[in-house]
Amino acid sequence: MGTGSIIARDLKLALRQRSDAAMIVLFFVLTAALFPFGVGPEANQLATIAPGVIWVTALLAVLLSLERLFLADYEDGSLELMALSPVPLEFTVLAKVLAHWMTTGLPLIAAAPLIAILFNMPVDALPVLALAMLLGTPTLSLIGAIGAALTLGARRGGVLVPLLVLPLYIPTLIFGVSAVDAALLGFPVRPHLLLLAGILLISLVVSPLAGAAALRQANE
Amino acid sequence: MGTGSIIARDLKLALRQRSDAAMIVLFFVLTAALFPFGVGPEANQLATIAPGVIWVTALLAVLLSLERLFLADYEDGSLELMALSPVPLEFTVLAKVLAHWMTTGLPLIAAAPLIAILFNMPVDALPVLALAMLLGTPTLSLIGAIGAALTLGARRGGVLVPLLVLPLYIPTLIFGVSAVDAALLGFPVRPHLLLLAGILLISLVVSPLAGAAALRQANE
Amino acid sequence: MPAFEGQNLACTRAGRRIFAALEFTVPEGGALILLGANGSGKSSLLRMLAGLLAPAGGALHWDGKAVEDDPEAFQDNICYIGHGNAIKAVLTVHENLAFWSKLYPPTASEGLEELLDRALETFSLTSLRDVPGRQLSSGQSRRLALARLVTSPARIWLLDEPSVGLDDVSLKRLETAIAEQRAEGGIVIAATHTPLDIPDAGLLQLQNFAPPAFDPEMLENSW
Amino acid sequence: MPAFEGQNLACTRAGRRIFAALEFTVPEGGALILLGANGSGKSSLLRMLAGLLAPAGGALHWDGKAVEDDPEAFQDNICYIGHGNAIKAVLTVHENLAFWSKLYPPTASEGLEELLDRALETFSLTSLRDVPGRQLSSGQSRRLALARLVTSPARIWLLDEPSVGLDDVSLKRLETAIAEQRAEGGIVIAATHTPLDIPDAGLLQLQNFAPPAFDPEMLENSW
Amino acid sequence: MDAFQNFLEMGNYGSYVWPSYGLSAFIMIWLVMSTLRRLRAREQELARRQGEFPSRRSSSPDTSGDPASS
Amino acid sequence: MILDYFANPARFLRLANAVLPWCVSATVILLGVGLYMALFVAPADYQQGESVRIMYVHVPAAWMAMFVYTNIAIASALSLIWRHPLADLAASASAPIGAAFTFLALVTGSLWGKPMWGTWWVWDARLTSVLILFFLYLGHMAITWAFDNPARGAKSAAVLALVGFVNVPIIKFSVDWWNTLHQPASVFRAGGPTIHPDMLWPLLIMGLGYSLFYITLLLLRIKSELLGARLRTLDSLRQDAA
Ligand code: HEM
Ligand SMILES: Nc1ncnc2c1ncn2[C@@H]1O[C@H](COP(=O)(O)OP(=O)(O)OP(=O)(O)O)[C@@H](O)[C@H]1O
Ligand SMILES: Nc1ncnc2c1ncn2[C@@H]1O[C@H](COP(=O)(O)OP(=O)(O)OP(=O)(O)O)[C@@H](O)[C@H]1O
Ligand SMILES: [Mg+2]
Ligand SMILES: [Mg+2]
Repeated sequence: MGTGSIIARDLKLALRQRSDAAMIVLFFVLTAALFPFGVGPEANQLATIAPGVIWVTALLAVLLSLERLFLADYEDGSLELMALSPVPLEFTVLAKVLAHWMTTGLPLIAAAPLIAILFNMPVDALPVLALAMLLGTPTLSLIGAIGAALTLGARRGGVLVPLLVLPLYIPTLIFGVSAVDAALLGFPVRPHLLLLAGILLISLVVSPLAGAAALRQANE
Repeated sequence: MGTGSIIARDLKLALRQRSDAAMIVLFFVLTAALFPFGVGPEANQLATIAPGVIWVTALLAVLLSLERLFLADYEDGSLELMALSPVPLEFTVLAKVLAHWMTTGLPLIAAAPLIAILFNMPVDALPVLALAMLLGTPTLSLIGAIGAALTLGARRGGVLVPLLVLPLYIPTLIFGVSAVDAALLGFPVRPHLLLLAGILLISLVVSPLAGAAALRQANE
Repeated sequence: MPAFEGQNLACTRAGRRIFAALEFTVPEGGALILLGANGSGKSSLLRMLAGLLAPAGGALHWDGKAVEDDPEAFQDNICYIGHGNAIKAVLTVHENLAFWSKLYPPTASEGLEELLDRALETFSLTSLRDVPGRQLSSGQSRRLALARLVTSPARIWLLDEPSVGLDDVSLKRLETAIAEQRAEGGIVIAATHTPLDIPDAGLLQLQNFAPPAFDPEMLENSW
Repeated sequence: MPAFEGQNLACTRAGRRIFAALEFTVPEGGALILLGANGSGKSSLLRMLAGLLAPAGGALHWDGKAVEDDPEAFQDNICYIGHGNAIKAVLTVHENLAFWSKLYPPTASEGLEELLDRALETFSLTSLRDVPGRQLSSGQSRRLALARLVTSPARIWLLDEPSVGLDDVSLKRLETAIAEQRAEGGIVIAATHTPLDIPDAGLLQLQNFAPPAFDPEMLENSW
Repeated sequence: MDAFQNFLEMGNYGSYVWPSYGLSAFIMIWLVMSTLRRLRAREQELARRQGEFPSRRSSSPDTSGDPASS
Repeated sequence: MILDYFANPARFLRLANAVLPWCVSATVILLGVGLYMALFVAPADYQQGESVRIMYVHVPAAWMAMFVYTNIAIASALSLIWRHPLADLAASASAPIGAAFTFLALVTGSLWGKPMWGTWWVWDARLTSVLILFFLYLGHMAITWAFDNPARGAKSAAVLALVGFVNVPIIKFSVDWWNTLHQPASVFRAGGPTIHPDMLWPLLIMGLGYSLFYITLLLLRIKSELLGARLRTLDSLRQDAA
């Protein structure tokens, strides 16, 4: 019940404050619409960069919102109360990540096909894109949560934190993009998706543990 | 003296919290580095999309950092005191924008040639790229400040900023890219750079006025 | 000659009327204490006096001149201490204070550094001079915010619950600072829930100015 | 039988020793008031008791058992009200309170909704039920934080300057709530600078436990 | 009949012309309808809550001064 | 000062109620006549054939997109300078109408572009700047309703509207300043219209009809907002009573 109510609260907060899903989609479309200005409007070229654009934008949306994942709770004293509550802090982290993913990851996945079509991506690659994002975006939220938690307490950590966290994103991005590329070129996509799933499983274990430890430090 | 001390303080704050600035640059490099995966590593294709990728990612990186521009000062009461101080609020906005640019725009300009080389961009285009960014990134900070100020205290601040700011970024993006493209193709770059300078001048006037008006609203 | 007065002031927040027909006068060297239950509008009134919140009606006068004629000139006379302490976690005590006193240039009868030292001394912060803001206890933070009073050249002090979190010694020092300010002809307006020893201060009960229950014109005049 | 005690507690923050050799005992139904100048370590002690801050030395006992043996079980007995009010600006008063009482499941002798209503009523927040957090005045926010006390099943209350910003009526209500908690055998430990009417409360002067000026072993023992 | 057919075909541009007109009509009508719906709803709610406040008319002297009116 | 005349909303409401019937009938007549002329009277173009009939819905919508935004900007300036609530209401009531017209200009333009240019969309200056205009409208609407205090939302939106106004001249002159696929102005241009009168008249009548449609809708929406304000007052009174 406790974990559930954290998810419920964070969803409510997200809906009230951050964005309706519609807003995220709007943001996604707006950002993606920038690329034709930059890269030039030729259809072929747009199609080739589409997987990259979609993944970069997803990463951006996650980063943009993760920063405040714990910060507000930290500053107003909520985090202390969560640490003291009977719900284990690991579950709290998981709950907050889940709520975060439902308000950013899910809308991103829903909007991705739209962008893909705007960028002239072949329709047969869309299922793979969606599947890859379904496996990849939770990882982004999970890993990001560690970074967000570390930045709260890490006065000493300083520059180290992003240095540690951002490289952890790279595998997800690489396999996410290459899964879609494989689909576009007709190569097998299974290995890429399996790797994405593997990364997800690992972060599902590591992130709550590391995140909770970092939060305990921050509460000092 | 007052304006100078705002700049000095914001720079000092940024230096003490180096991780933020580092995060921005890392984000810039990382997302740009991602495109070879998306587009495939053929040198020619990379070179053609390089200006676009650099500009779009720079723009997104600035966007990423905007949220913090006034928020902390708003929440801890500093903004009220700045509004009440003898330093006109317009100057305060300019000072904070300048500090923001020095901690995001400048590092981005410094990092851009690196990415350009990664993307096989011919070396002769680098000065134009740097010059275009020198003229363009301050505009990004200036326009972004308006958005950041307008959304203080809004029910859904986070996603409002991109919605308000991205449309206004598009001209800078277009001319920034076309300047570099012109340099690559051997066309004259002056007109593009002049346009960038023109936009900069306009925003140099508009942004402090609009930003100050928005901040006064926020303080009520 | 009355120095600072408000006439027929009204306040509306998020569409709710907070107070109306509020009047006050503070003479030179005078003090006014704002009293009233939570939510009666003390902080709102102070923000209005500082010029942060536009009045829904009424007018302010300073030295006989309407404030709205030149709000910026008026604001030079003001030092406002709100609920927020405006302390940056990564700057030291000294850096925090120095920043604000550079932004509100003091009348330079003494050098800036001496002034800062005197301000820190006044609220016994000297030993914390190089401690970063994030390591301050709640009362220490409040004292740092109050130290701005000493560096400010303003003639009107607007204090929102200044004594929150202060220990007895610091409270005494605050009261002394207020007395000195008044002795020099300054004006002090403070909201408080706990006793604050300000001799001959006027009392303003915010609850006396609760808006009238219903006025038929209100509905017609709502935009 | 003494219910909650601390032995030889020591506290270090950012390398500075705050207090040492601190001892206290609070029996069932007892109360302890923490006194001391700003920075003497009242908040630090409370955070230590809550388990947020690891003691630099000493031990805590609850019901005769050492707390560190099972810190998580001990934390179920605690309701901590710190300086922060933990109020979300976009949630209404009711939603804010409901969230916390779901996270700290109350002993369900009455339904959750009734409990929430009673808690809001206790601190006269009923009329503010649907007001979003950002519209609360400072005292109203504090009252909302205190309302958690009513919904919590905890037996030990740790209150850090609970009366900050409260008007007289609310202060009375807080004192009543404390008295009721103690009548049911609960324990209340509160830090305060202003008078708080808690009959027969023990007093703990933090300044009495300032660490010794210099201890030759300190240098040798510093890691 | 043929003329009508021709008209609909719009010289083979029918599939572009008619959606343009159709969408324009749809959006403009939708704007009007939603505006009117909101207006009606508010008028009704105001009327419904008439009793919540003393209406000016009932307290004005010309009606209250006339004993015959009640 | 025209705004002083509207010292209270009641006077505005009286005026609006008096004007509205005239506006409605004028709108209906003009749009009816315009539609008839556009579909039956106006000739087909010798190059574009019958597809030119899209012009009679596309061009007025595009004009309105810019016209409404200009109105919002003027109202915003008035609101920031004289702080009259009516200006705020005019701006916030206009924004959704303008957004709808912009959307129509974009979609009908695309529908025209497919047969004429062979593509639904090109990233040229005219089209892009209209798209930006659409996003500006969305931003305006979003920020208007993003605050507890309606006045705060209105003022913030006013700042945004003034900043975004630079886009309007860009839309208007983009065809002259840059090489675009889109054709340059042929009606509102220095030196008078170059378009054939048989096409000009239906276009002008449709344009006038769209304008009156906007005015009618604007009056209705302001009226509706005023009633909304009364309801909010009632709500706050109810809260006071509690
Ligand atoms: C999405 C695509 C389009 C957009 C956003 C767009 C936008 C606009 C705008 C803003 C105007 C008003 C210009 C002014 O008053 O100066 C306009 C006028 C006009 N447009 Fe388009 N347009 C689009 C596509 C097209 C296409 C495909 C055609 C025809 C091939 C077209 C033909 C015209 C004509 C003839 C005018 C009237 C110009 C004049 O007489 O002043 N447009 N359009
Ligand atoms: N987060 C922190 N990191 C390092 N040192 C801290 C931190 N918070 C407080 N201190 C220091 O620890 C000491 C005790 O602080 P504490 O907050 O416990 O004092 P307090 O008795 O609650 O004072 P007050 O009456 O002002 O609330 C102070 O000297 C303070 O500077
Ligand atoms: N930002 C805000 N937006 C809307 N309403 C507000 C805002 N801040 C306060 N209010 C409301 O205005 C009223 C007056 O608030 P104010 O903060 O002035 O009270 P106060 O007298 O200072 O109370 P306290 O003693 O609790 O500090 C309260 O009812 C409060 O709910
Ligand atoms: Mg207050
Ligand atoms: Mg304390």
